[in-house]
Amino acid sequence: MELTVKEIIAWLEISNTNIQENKAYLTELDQAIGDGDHGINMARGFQEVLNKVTDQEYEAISDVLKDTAMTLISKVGGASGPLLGTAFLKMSTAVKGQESLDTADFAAALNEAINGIKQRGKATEEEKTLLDVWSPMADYFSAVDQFSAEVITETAKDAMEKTKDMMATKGRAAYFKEKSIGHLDPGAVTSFYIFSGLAEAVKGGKN
Amino acid sequence: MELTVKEIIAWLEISNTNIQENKAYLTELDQAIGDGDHGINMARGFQEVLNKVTDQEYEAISDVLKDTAMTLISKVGGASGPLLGTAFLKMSTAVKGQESLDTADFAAALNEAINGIKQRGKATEEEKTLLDVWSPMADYFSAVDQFSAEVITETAKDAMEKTKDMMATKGRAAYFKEKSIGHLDPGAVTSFYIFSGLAEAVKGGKN
Amino acid sequence: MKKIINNANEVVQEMVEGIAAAYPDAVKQLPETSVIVRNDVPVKGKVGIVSGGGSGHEPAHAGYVGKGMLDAAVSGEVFTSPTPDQVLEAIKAVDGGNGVFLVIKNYTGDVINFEMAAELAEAEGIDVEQVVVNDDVAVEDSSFTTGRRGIVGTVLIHKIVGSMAEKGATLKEIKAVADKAVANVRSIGMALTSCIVPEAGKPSFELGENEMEIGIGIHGEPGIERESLKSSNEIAERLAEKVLRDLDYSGSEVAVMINGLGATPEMELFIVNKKVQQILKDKDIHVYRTYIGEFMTSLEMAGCSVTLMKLDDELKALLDADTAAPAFR
Amino acid sequence: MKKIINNANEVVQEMVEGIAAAYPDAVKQLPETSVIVRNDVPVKGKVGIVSGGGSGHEPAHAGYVGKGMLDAAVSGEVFTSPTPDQVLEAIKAVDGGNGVFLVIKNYTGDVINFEMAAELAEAEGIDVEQVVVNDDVAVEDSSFTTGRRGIVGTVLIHKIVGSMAEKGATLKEIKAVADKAVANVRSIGMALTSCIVPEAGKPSFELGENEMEIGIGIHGEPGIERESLKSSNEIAERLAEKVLRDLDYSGSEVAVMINGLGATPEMELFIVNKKVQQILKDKDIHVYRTYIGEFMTSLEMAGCSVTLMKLDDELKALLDADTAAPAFR
Ligand SMILES: Nc1ncnc2c1ncn2[C@@H]1O[C@H](COP(=O)(O)OP(=O)(O)O)[C@@H](O)[C@H]1O
Ligand SMILES: Nc1ncnc2c1ncn2[C@@H]1O[C@H](COP(=O)(O)OP(=O)(O)O)[C@@H](O)[C@H]1O
Ligand SMILES: [Mg+2]
Ligand SMILES: [Mg+2]
Ligand SMILES: [Mg+2]
Ligand SMILES: [Mg+2]
Repeated sequence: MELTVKEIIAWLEISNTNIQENKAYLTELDQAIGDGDHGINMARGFQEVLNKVTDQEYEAISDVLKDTAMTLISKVGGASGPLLGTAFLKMSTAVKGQESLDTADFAAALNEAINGIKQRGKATEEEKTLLDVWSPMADYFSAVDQFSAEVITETAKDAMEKTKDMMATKGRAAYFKEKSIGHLDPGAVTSFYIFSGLAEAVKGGKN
Repeated sequence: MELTVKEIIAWLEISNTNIQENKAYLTELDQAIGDGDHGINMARGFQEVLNKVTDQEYEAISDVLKDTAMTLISKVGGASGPLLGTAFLKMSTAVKGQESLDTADFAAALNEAINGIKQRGKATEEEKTLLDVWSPMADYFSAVDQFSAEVITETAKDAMEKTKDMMATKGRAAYFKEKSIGHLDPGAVTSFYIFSGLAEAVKGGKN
Repeated sequence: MKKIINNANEVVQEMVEGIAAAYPDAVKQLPETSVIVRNDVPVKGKVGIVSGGGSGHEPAHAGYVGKGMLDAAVSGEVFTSPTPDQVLEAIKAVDGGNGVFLVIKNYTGDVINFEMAAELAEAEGIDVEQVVVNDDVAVEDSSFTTGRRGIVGTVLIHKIVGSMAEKGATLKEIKAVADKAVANVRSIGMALTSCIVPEAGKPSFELGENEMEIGIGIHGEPGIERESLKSSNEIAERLAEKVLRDLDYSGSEVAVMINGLGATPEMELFIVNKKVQQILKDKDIHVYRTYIGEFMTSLEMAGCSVTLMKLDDELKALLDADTAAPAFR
Repeated sequence: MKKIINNANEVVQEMVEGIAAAYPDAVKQLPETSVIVRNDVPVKGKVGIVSGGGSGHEPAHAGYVGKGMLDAAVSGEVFTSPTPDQVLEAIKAVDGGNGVFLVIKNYTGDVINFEMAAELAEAEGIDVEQVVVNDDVAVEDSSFTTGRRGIVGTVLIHKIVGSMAEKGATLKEIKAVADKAVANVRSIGMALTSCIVPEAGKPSFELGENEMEIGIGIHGEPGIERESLKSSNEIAERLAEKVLRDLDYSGSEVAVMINGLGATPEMELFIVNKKVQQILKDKDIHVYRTYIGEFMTSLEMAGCSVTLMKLDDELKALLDADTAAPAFR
């Protein structure tokens, strides 16, 4: 299969559901090594994304991704809003003109997203941020030629869990220094919900 | 017996001991129907009185009472400081030139004290204030011709306890209106410690 | 009790020294007293303005010492009126030959101690006049009671009499404008939590996790009703209603003050303000000026108060006049 | 959670409306935004000054909007940087033709969102310059980390760049003075209790009844050490020492700011001040001016911070210049 507008919209819907369901959990994670607003931020942002993308018909994947990006950028704030927004914006540009995406297309888009995140956030891998989920996911999609729901979820989960043992050096968690070790990165957990949302969408879990 | 400088000083000493020992209790009483500073105020004031009157030799009762008054007026503040200070000041004036006091002399002095309190505080009896101990004590000393430690204590205690059922209409407790009923008046309790201190002094409890 | 203090029984003395150390160009401490005065007192020819009361209400009163406001503030122990000798020192220090005006909050202790000081000052040949502020509508006013309490509205009185004195008004003129201002100001407060008197070491009263108290005093004296916590809009309505019921403000211009009692974030004061302004608008009461912040606190109590003062042209001009008092804004 | 609010997720919007309603003669809200601007923006020819950040730090930042200080303040959600489109609206509203200067606190989110806004503004032909304030010495500064946080020292930067802009300085001149001021300001905070983000509904962290934390951030980010509660003098020493160790203040003139984080009574700030002034005196550091009060809070957190800024004649004059900003005193 390839990802079409339908799967992309389902992806966003399921991601939103995941995030709403885990809003309090995400906030708790951010209370431990941040300022306790991540769940609130993400729930607000993805709800707005959902309102936006389910409000109209889309022809192009790139348009869905662009609306997602602009909504995240203009409704969230904090570090995560503009960073995830930038990720979706870069993906939107990368897939311009494409009607469907295979794993290679998707990997290419993710790589653009990652570059965007790095440029904006001046972080790199292993700094205990959402990058530590996005980066392994890009690698994974580059290496496969099938969208496999189970492996996607597993890969994202592995990546998310690895953030637990990292020491944060970027973002608010960096102020916790050594004490950040032993806690999951909130943005990485959100990113896991996003990619496990993709896995569900690939299975046709929604629609 | 009659009260001489020796008994008056013992009176102040024992009153101070009583008040220091019950500082927290007096503050609690004032937390219930006031602003929670009465024990602190009285402990500060009587400690200063003690420092003052044990620091020197006195010839005249009136001088001891005057120093007590001036110390209470200048070290306490609040409502109780100037009112008790005024009481001692009026007593000082009333006993000027006297080397010893019998019950009638003491009653006369107390009556002056009460007038002073009433004038300053614009309160009268039955308004749930320290007056409701001072007034019955004046009546009592007018009616007897002996200083009897037990009856003094008993009379003061009775008077103090009667304030429990009164409704406050003056002082900070007045803001509690009906809710002030059922609580002892802090200033009345302090006054009880003062008169029970007198009883001890009469017994020769100190010195 | 969690407080940033050294000794519970030295907080006032240390605070007064800390105030003097903060604003050496504007104020000074009278040696061996708890009195903060303007650096340039006595100001020759100007009526001196003295206020004060128990501590724990900062920035009241010492924060309002400065050109255009108070000449002296006398700090008593926490929640305890200052003693007459301290007030007398303040009066003597600020008398520039034309007398001294006292602004007193209506509490038995404050009234007694200030009046004793006034008598002593008069005995020394200083003319003294006074006003007793009683803006708290939570308390019934009757001749059998001690009457309404003086709370945060007092700060507006400080401003008004301070401006008036700065303009060179006489004691009598100041007394007249003070009486008018006091007659036109009403306040009411509410609390979410108690405060802790440092020396007492524990909360003055208890409020349940879902309770609030309307009409609370600034020393933790009780309010009118203890009830379940309401929304900001409902609280604003309740407070405004009590104030508006006590004095006829219809058609008039007012100053509004939304005061934080200590621990309440300013954010919440602005949310209360939003509703209060709406209520006044609906009632055709024109807001001339709004003051928001902590003006008269009750240590770390969470809660707020709402004050309205009816204004005429004279009062407006006096409120607007410049002042150098560090805490007035 | 006890708060005087209506809906936890509408606090910022209601607060912004409440601010606009409080000071209609001085500021206004840009319609459909969380931006508070001076009433008279854009001021032709003057560089516009924009700051902002997450809400919950009131009176920062909207309280500093006024002649001589900020032209606009952008309020994000509680503790959440505002979005680029809101910042862009602010920039566009205040540009008087000579460009706009941004004062940003050093947090990833603030920097990213303000920079995105700056790019968008530049794309629309508006010159934008910025300074990133990083005064918090609790955080180590290294090229591998996000660097020191920006906290209450930011308010002094607002004052300085605001005065500079009011005098008619160019964007480049403002940038130069801002860089100098930021290089000369250091702060550190400490907390006794946590704050509660309204939407989270529970304390951001827990501190034991006998614990305090030195070096805490204004969003409850952790400090350097969590330890048993010390006396005010010891706390003042610790805070002053950390600041003094980070920059050589010896022989220089400084501005001192003792800032309350929300719930701490002003009384305690003055007690801290007493000791801080003594320490500076002992080290021959001359205090030019002292600011005491709540300048940048963390909702209802109990605690305080100490800030020192080294001054030269230019900075002194800029700090002293008049401002109409309602919260600066
Ligand atoms: N420089 C950065 N690069 C990439 N991701 C970052 C960076 N800084 C923070 N993040 C991510 O943002 C998350 C926090 O988001 P959020 O709590 O919404 O914003 P804020 O930190 O501003 O409160 C972190 O868990 C981390 O994954
Ligand atoms: N008008 C008054 N006349 C007589 N006694 C009064 C009056 N007002 C208050 N008191 C007494 O003062 C006591 C309170 O004293 P205290 O707590 O030290 O002062 P404050 O009320 O100023 O805090 C009351 O319990 C009462 O006995
Ligand atoms: Mg966060
Ligand atoms: Mg009391
Ligand atoms: Mg008292
Ligand atoms: Mg945040």
